[in-house]
Amino acid sequence: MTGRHHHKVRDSVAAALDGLESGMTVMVGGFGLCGNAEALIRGVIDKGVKDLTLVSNNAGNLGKGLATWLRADVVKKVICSYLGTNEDLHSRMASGAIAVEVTPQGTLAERMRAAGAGIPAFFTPTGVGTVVEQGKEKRTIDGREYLLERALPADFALIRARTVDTFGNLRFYRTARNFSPIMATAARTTVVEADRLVDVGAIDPDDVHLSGLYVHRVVHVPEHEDPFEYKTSRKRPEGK
Amino acid sequence: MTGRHHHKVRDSVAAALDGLESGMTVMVGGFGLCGNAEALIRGVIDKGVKDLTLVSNNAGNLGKGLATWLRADVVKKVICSYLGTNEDLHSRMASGAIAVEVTPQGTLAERMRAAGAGIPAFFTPTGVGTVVEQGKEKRTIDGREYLLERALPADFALIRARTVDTFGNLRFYRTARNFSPIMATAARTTVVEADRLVDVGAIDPDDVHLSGLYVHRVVHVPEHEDPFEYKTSRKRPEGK
Amino acid sequence: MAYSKEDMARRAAAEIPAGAIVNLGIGLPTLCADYLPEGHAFLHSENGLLGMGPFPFEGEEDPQLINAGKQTVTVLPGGSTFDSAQSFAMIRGGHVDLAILGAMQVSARGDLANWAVPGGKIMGIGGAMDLASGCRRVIAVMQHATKDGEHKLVATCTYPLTAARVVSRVITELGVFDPTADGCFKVIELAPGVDRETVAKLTGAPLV
Amino acid sequence: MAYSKEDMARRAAAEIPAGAIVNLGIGLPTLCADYLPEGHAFLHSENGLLGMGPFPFEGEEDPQLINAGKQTVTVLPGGSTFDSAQSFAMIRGGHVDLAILGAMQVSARGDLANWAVPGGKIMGIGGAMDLASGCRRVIAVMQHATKDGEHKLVATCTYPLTAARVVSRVITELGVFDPTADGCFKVIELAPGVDRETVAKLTGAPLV
Repeated sequence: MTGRHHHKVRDSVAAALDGLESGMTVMVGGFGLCGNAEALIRGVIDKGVKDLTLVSNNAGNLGKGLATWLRADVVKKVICSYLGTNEDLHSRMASGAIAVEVTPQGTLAERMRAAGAGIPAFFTPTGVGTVVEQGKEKRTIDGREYLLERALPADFALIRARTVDTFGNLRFYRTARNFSPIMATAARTTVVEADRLVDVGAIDPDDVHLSGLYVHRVVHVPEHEDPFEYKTSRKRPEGK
Repeated sequence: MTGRHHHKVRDSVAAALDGLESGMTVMVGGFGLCGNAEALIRGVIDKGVKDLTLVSNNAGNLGKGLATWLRADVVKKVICSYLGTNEDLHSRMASGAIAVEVTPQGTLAERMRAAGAGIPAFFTPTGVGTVVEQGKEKRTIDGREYLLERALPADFALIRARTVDTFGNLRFYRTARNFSPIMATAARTTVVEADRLVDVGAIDPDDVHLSGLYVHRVVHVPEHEDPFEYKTSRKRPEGK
Repeated sequence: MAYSKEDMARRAAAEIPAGAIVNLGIGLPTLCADYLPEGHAFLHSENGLLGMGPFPFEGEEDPQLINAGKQTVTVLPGGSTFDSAQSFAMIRGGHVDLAILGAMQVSARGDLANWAVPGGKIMGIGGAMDLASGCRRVIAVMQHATKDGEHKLVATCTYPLTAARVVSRVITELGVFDPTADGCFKVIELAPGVDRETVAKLTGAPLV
Repeated sequence: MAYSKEDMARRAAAEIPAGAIVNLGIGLPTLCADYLPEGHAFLHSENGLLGMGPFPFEGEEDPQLINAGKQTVTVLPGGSTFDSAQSFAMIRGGHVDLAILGAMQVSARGDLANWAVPGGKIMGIGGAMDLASGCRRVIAVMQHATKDGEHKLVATCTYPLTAARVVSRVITELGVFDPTADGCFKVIELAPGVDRETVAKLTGAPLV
């Protein structure tokens, strides 16, 4: 019997990260550098924990975001979908300093959603006939082949949201949403870094993106760097 | 190769129901009488189809909503979670006129979500040790028993939403949302009865409850009966 | 003297810790809400609502804002609405701390039967099985025996099961009893004026 | 004369029917968007966006509004945002009509290899396998052969597969070719000034 939904707002990042320990599995929201919980990411380094299993789509890039965890030697294993130009991860993967498990992005997302929804395993066509099927049960259902994929839970989820009320109801902004809501459902303890903190009642019930039921701690962080990963643009036509 | 997302707004219920034929599987949104697509429900009766397999949490009540389908002899089978006081369904189930498959409500919802998400089957603890496990694969995963449940797709989904843009982006109102969004994902053709029809751009991208990607036809129906199923209230205290 | 329905609801409400997410079943469990201090806990309704408030004032009923029993309700500040898949993901994923449910039979090992009577009209399963197997803790609130004196707290359920070994506490008009792994009901408390012998007679499994 | 990159993108864009939901892979496929009439189709980006618009005007870039290649983009009226599970449910559930993807190898039976080079640095899978196995139709846009003349349209892929038997059409600088069930590439059209013999030499499976 627990009552974890009382007084969620913490007055510091350190307080919000209480109980996050070496060796834990930690999910961190964001797609590359987009939608990162920047203060919580820094806070984990400041805490000095080690040997985390990090679940993140990209584990940072350009030395920023979660790449700072790689440099600070916080991580022993990464579960991700894409390394791309993340040289900090490439070099540590090559040297064996960090184990990397690469998963299709949709399977990564669905495994989190399954963990949050009480589904221990589900069938998916993604990865059939590829290296992804190694070690997995394969089954033909209605004439198509599928792999059995397992739920992926975590000890902590560290995410960021645009507007957060004191119960932890969340609203995200544009594509900064990405994995954050499903990570929140998959973790035993979900910590939210709030761009804006509002009173309960400020968000209409129909406007909540993710219910505070999935949120355990909130810390208000009004300022963010929000670095560009690839800043692309076009010239404004004359007269527009 | 299909391009089904062009010109979705239909000018009549009949046009919106084009292609809905006898013998099809049809999902209809609503929780009891709450959130019913009233005009589409009437439209199916007017169309004169027969032998539908109806997927609905309750299949109507008090002679209203989908109970009108039962009375009009439109349905040969119902997949639902709860009959309750729906005497129209009880009597036809008892006489054998309609086959009834009763499913746990969460399993019903998850089977729709799975159909929409390309998951042919998933494991769930709900129903283990009960009549629900009959005929289903049972498996122990990490020390707990689970049943394998199958996706539940449909030919048509008939749902209602509060605010709909011409691309079919949907916003629902309060608990009128219920099964409607997931039914939309599970059906080959999704028809939406819109309380309010607005231009694209009127709904902010972050305020869309269900993307128009899942919607194929929209019909504007501004007036609804919205009957109460159980109207409960309390007296207002003096001076409030 | 036994507990009244109101006493039972109050006693069940006392099981709800501050800051808990709670689902109250249809019927007597719904009354628990009347005994919760404001802001103490957060009520989940499986048709797609968290932060459910009391019945609306007369004249303010909204047919599109209902609970799982299809009664008109309200939503409190901080509430949220969601679809049925999300609602049951909350339940099945273990995010609802406590379910307080009605019961027809509970076994001494915690099996719950609350959805069908053998040979009776099938009302359906609704959310009963999901709540019973998904919520972190399940409390049953029920009459201790039938009007004819038949046991409802039993050694083995004879009614169709809702879920096996899920009930951690039973609250009846005679007191509070915990199913145990060794098949006895542990007496936690007796209602005022109720003696152990009376309870033993009306219970289909040993008391400890 | 062979197709230029722009020609290839224009040719691929011509495969997009009005009212289609389309996902454009990173690189050359992204250019297709430049050849679509306004409102013709709806671009899906797997990081959680439908209704993706062109790059923003200079000075209006928003680091929190990006595509799957992490480039800053815009959202058109009628667009919507959603989380990654929802985004891949769209893909895996068959709701995306068409994926136009880059490729390293495509076999004559439609196998796709586009995520890893044997012995090369592992860049990751990203959304490639989901798109290839989930979208209703998959078109590959690629160079016909390597700079050294090695085949990329092959009888059997030697690179790690992304998905088996999913590519229905290949667009290269030499023309348009359809994989077939019997293991040949069907010539749909040849780029201006390209003859069949040239293509045959540069293709690792029979042409029909």
